[in-house]
Amino acid sequence: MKRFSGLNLFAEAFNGHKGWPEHWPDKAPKAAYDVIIIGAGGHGLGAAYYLAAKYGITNVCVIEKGWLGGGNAGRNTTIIRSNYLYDESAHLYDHAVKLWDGLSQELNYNVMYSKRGVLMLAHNVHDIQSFKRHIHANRLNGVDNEWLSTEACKAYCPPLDISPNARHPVLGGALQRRGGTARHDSVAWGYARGAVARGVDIIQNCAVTGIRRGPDGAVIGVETEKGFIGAKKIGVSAAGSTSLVMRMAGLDFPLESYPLQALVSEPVKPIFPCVVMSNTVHAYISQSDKGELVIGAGTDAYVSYSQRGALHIIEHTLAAICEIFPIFTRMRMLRTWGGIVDVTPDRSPILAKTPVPGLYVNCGWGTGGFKATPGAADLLAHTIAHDAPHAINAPFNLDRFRNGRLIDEAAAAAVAH
Amino acid sequence: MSGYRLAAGGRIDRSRPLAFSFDGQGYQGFAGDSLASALVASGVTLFGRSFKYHRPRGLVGMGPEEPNALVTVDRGPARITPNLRAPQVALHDGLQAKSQNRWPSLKFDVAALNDVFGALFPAGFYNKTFMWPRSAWEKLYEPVIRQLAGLGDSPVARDPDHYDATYAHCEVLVVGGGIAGITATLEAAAHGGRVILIDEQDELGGGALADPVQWAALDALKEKLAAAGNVTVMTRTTAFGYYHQNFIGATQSLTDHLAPADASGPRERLWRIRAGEVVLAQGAIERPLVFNGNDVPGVMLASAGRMLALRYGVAVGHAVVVMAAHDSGWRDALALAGAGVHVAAIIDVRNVVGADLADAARDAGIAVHIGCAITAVHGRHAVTGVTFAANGTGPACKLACDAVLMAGGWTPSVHLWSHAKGSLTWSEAWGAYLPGTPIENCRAVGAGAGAWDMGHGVVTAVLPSHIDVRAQKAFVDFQNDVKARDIHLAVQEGMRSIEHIKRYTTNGMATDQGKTSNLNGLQIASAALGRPVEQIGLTTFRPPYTPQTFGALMGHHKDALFQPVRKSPIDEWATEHGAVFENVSNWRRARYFPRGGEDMDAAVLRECAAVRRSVGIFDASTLGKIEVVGPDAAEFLNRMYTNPWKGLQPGRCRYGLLLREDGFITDDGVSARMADDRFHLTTTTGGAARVLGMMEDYLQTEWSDLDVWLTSTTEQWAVIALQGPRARDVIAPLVSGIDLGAEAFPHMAVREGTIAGVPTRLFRVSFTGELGFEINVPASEGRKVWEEVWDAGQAHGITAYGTETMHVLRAEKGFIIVGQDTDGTMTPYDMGLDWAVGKKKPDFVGKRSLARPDMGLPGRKQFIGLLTEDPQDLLEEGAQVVADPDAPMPMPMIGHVTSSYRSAALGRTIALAVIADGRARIGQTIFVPMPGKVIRATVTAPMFYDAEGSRLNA
Amino acid sequence: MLEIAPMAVAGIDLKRGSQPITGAVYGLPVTLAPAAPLVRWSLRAKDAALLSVALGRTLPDRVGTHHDGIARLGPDEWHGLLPLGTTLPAVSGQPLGMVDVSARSVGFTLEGPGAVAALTRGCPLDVAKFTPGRATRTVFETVEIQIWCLAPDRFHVEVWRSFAPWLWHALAEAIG
Amino acid sequence: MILIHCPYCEEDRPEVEFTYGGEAHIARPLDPGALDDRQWETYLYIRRNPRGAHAERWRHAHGCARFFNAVRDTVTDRFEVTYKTGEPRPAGDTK
Repeated sequence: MKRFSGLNLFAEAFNGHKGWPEHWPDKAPKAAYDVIIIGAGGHGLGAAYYLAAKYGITNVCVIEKGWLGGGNAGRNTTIIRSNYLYDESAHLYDHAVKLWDGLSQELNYNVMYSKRGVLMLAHNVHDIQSFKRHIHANRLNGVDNEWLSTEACKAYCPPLDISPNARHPVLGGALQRRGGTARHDSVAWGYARGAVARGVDIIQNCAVTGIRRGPDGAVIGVETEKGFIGAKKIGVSAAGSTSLVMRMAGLDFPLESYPLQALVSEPVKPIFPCVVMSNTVHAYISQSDKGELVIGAGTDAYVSYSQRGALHIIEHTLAAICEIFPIFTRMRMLRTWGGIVDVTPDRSPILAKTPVPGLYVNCGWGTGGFKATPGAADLLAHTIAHDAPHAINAPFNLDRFRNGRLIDEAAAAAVAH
Repeated sequence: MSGYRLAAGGRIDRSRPLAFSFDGQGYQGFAGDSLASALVASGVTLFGRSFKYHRPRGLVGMGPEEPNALVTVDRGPARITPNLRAPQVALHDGLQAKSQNRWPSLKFDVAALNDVFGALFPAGFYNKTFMWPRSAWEKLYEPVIRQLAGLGDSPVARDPDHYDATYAHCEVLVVGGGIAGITATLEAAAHGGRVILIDEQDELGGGALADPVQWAALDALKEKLAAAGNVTVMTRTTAFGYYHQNFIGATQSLTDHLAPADASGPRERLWRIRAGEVVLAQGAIERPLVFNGNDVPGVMLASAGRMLALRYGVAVGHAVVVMAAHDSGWRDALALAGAGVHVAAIIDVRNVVGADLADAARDAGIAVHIGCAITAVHGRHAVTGVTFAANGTGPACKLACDAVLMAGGWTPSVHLWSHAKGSLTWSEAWGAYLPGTPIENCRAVGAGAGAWDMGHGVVTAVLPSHIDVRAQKAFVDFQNDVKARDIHLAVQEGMRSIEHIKRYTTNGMATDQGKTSNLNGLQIASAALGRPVEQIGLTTFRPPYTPQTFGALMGHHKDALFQPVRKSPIDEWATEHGAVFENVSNWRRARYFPRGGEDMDAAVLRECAAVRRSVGIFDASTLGKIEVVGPDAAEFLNRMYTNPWKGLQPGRCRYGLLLREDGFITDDGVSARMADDRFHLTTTTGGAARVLGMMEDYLQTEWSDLDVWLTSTTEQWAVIALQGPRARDVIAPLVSGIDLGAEAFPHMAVREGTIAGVPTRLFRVSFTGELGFEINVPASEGRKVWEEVWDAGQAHGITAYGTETMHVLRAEKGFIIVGQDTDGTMTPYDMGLDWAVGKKKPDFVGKRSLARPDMGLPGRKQFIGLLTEDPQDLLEEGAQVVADPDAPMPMPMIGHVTSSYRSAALGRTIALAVIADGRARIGQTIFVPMPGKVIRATVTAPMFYDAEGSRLNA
Repeated sequence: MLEIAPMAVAGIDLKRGSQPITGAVYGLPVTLAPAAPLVRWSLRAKDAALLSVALGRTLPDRVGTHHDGIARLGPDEWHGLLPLGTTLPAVSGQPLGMVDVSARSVGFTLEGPGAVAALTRGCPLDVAKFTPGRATRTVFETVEIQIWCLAPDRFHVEVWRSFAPWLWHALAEAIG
Repeated sequence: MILIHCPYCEEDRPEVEFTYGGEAHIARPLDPGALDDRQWETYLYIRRNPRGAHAERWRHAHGCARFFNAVRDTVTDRFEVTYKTGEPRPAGDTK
């Protein structure tokens, strides 16, 4: 792996940049691997990277039905935060945030993690009660999250409209300063390059068609478009397609896949310094380094794999954005796109062993998977390497849907009374 | 005016000169000009700076494909719009435009240093550097990169314009008003039914507008359109997205083409069109050629040169060179010559060109160089000449010129076709993808379908040259500064999917979304990978076709119309009496009624004391209400709620608790049995719609055998809560037909009669712990009855109170508020509501889930009361409770404060909380760690006032 | 107990209009006016005949139509819009659901050549095909409404009381 | 905005009049108390979530207010058929 640095960039400039090697050479799959990861998104590639870099398992293959980083890894709005309510969630997401710090240096690939702060707006008394509960719980968990007054919100995000006569007046907000954004493609590419450099094979454009199990029920490999590939262990990190992959192993899952749309505006000079989210008005927005306003929409109402969304969802999203940021009505929408998000009954992920020996799963991240990328990847790798979950992801098991010990962040936000 | 305006010709109105300015300098154009044509006519070649290298750039195209000539138009305060494409900005008198992405000026841009050191910034450079020192990315590199990036400036003030939206329905929708589109429209119109024709330009005609030969025919077609009674024609309207089942989104520009003084009404209108059939006649966009120096201002598409000359009467130069790989370039050259533009030469990369074209060119006095390619373009802010050579590698010839026209062939516009998931097929002849098989009821016609005679051509990834492609400044994506060599680098670095190449180089990701760059990028990648184009794939086309204004998509939903504010029949009375409001779900409710400068604490303490002392009046109208009617009404409620309902006698009320099927509390409310087959249910304010939907779900899909029906009566009834020891005295003189005596009308009973002459369902219920009534009257009579009760109450010192006082009073009694004291993870047992669960009932919604293994384990949070050791310490709602405040971080938390108030009745603060094994901790001390201090509190039962309930039974 | 910045008024203070407004959509004139007070019934039954007998009225049988002041909104649901003073017969013990909801909604009328275009601003139905005798529940943007076509170019619009100010202003903007 | 054919109104109506009701044909057990925890988990949470034909529930909430069932292709979002509550799922679409 040729090292990335300003110096090498300078040197290559005089060499027509002829010296840069392939990030991930095309490989033909070997007959068998110690571990196969299904799904070359940020989570799957990261898991392969940590297996090799941290847990000493290098005979690893990542299989992807399309092109790497082409799923939700390349379709999200790149928001990073960890100010979740329940201890389990806070620890899970904060594990990720700690890894985000320094990820560029670890991977020798600039993922452009930018701690510009994530501000969540409170619009009614119920929001305030809920945010304060988060803030106090976060404080005792060592997770930064602070309350801002209405005026402080305006100072932190000048485009914000704080008129008291707004339909949903801003009554304050919860700010996590360590929250922010990163460059989504770079995360997937950085992990891929790092994994390959440590001996991992990445097989793109190769759909998994089956999971083969031995007489004892344990996995022995996967059927693919390029033939059978043996594996001692299989990690599934297939986001919206997880239900389909798990069914290959005879498992029915508590998942549903919904379309999620996002959009960007034309690029403009810096105007929006942070990330702002409003659950009450249903909007979240940031500005990319390129200058585009990056805006997340809501999920469409129905299960779908079409990666298409409806126009009325975009209408509602932009109405919400313009309600909170009236200066943006003359801005123009440049591009919309859709992703497929896999949602669990309690809106918390599943990161666990499965009833099938040798089969591990990482799914159910819903709309929040990007922020967890390094953490989920590391914990999936740990769970595979040790055939046991790490203490952090132990609560995110499958049993909770049977015994009732749910981790219901959405319910904790509750409903206005 | 400089000499670029031709003496005659074009569709402009030379009798109507228009003054306008660009970067502060005044110019003049004519009615019918676009900003681009007027500037070219004035001799302007430099329009903007590129995104990355800040290279000087000029006009490339005359339509939506324009990547370079992006300007900011200033229509006065708060009406600033960035990133508009100059060729699509209609000229009006007084138009003020300025260039973008340059400092201090367009001609001298400091950031052009990026270009000098361009070799340092190849595709993906940012992944490779800016990593040390760690903190420098945010503090140093990123701010600089952000400042250099972006194009125009965002507006910074609230937009005074408003926007409109509408639906529309038609049997046939035709997108594109060129000859093909108009013809298709007339065909469709002949079959009857509603036909809509939309076109993005300010007049119909499309490509024919640059072909005077067709104008007569065009006018004839327009007359036929006007004559057809069933055709709606909309110009300045862009179909931007093609959604499921022939649902098309389009925006119509209504005022931007007018001088601000003449503009009135909405700025833009969103059209949401449902069509039986869609005909796409979007035409084709010409492709640039990729060669060294192809971005020098003055190098543009041949079609643009033709459009300027023949539609706008403007010469792109005094000596024009055409660089062609396609016959259409020759035709354009001949058309220009015919219009009086001096075409110095046609250089064609092909070795064979139709004799007819060659002869015609020579006859027109145009030098012809077959089998040659331009290898360099001279000039920085404007073209001064070109160097070309046979096959790009022969002896170099220099040629002086001030404009270069590129004819690289044509790319049919299949954007909308692809939005609708229609298949695409590769055409060697066009060197482009053409519409294949549609999924929707849709067809493509004209150039957009590849069904148009554009002549012949060859596809050349990069013009042949003796210069190594790495050393060439041969641009593919002009705006994003993607060079041919960047695509080679991407491939070299292992990017093999076109999606990777696109994302790595940002080719096709600029504001033109690749209209001129996608196909060239594909060709270059194909050559670099040594694989045919079809195997490289094509990046997905996504809405919108061109950038669309947020405001247009927002439509009606601005300011007052963003979302309805639901108000009760008493709302105006509350406003008149100085209420402070809060939003509760989509309602607004009076929170408290301050008197003479009171803050909320003072007002609420006063309101609480008044209710306990005499009587208070409260607007409970927003509570959800459902009328449950039918022989099986009791059976249905028995299955839905945790409580038993069959034994409830008519005229009596019961507190009902509703779980989700997962066993967690979702709603509650007091409900009354009005008759054997009729119940009056109440729900929480926020829960009304959810509860009705949930009940309908079970009723319709699980228990459809039951004869019972649900009707929302939330808005039928105004609800006036009258609470306090004097409540009975206040209404006694107003009520008739009801015996108000304590025995005749006990707590948790309901009666029907009249109050103030209005029929009422009078509930004797209490959410305060006091003697109380909830007066239900038809909403239309709500304010009248409220005022009569208010007047009758004056003698008793009646006090109006709001939601905050209601919260305090119920907290003193330990009554829960679902959504505040519960959070969707609490069971009836957690909340100490065992008494509300029918033990003998075999089933109710959620019962089975309560039996899941972990639902009964120790350690679950339980609802309790808290009294701080310092009676004046007010706990913060949401504050976390711990057993050991000295434990290291992360500190184990056992629960949190759900409600916390100053109690007038107790003269101290009280709080409610849910904490692990709370009931077993009653009497114990717990701790609430706050920043800077730890508050000690004692766990109590959640009941602070009149535990025996003597007051509410009074 | 949380002290928050007092909201003088949460949301901009729309009021339902009481006087007719005449305007035009695409040049087609249309008048928006409050409807006269009416009696409103929510009527439910699996057996239409039983309901018809109980009411002593004939009911429209096609879903989406109205007749003699009663619309069939669904297979087991009818909605009455009747003159003030009409009284709901007291019936009990039968498999019927009858509820007086006179105060729940208010009515507007849209009349004139521009009425269809005005409704189409926010109603996604093909209102032009909505001929006299048709009636249905639907939406105007995000707000649930009922539209009854009473005559060519004449519509009665029902909306729940608390949404009426928003709808009034949305329609007024459409025809303004 | 998709068009949905309401089997009760017997016409195509716009998506915004409807609410989605999740996977269809998951009948609530007549005697939940008789189910073991795994069976109850399956009823509550396990879903097919198929890529292709999906039998699902919709409610014409802002129309006739009735729940009904539909088979829709989750890849194209196209409805293959809609049918009344209580009617069996049309055969030949279980991918």
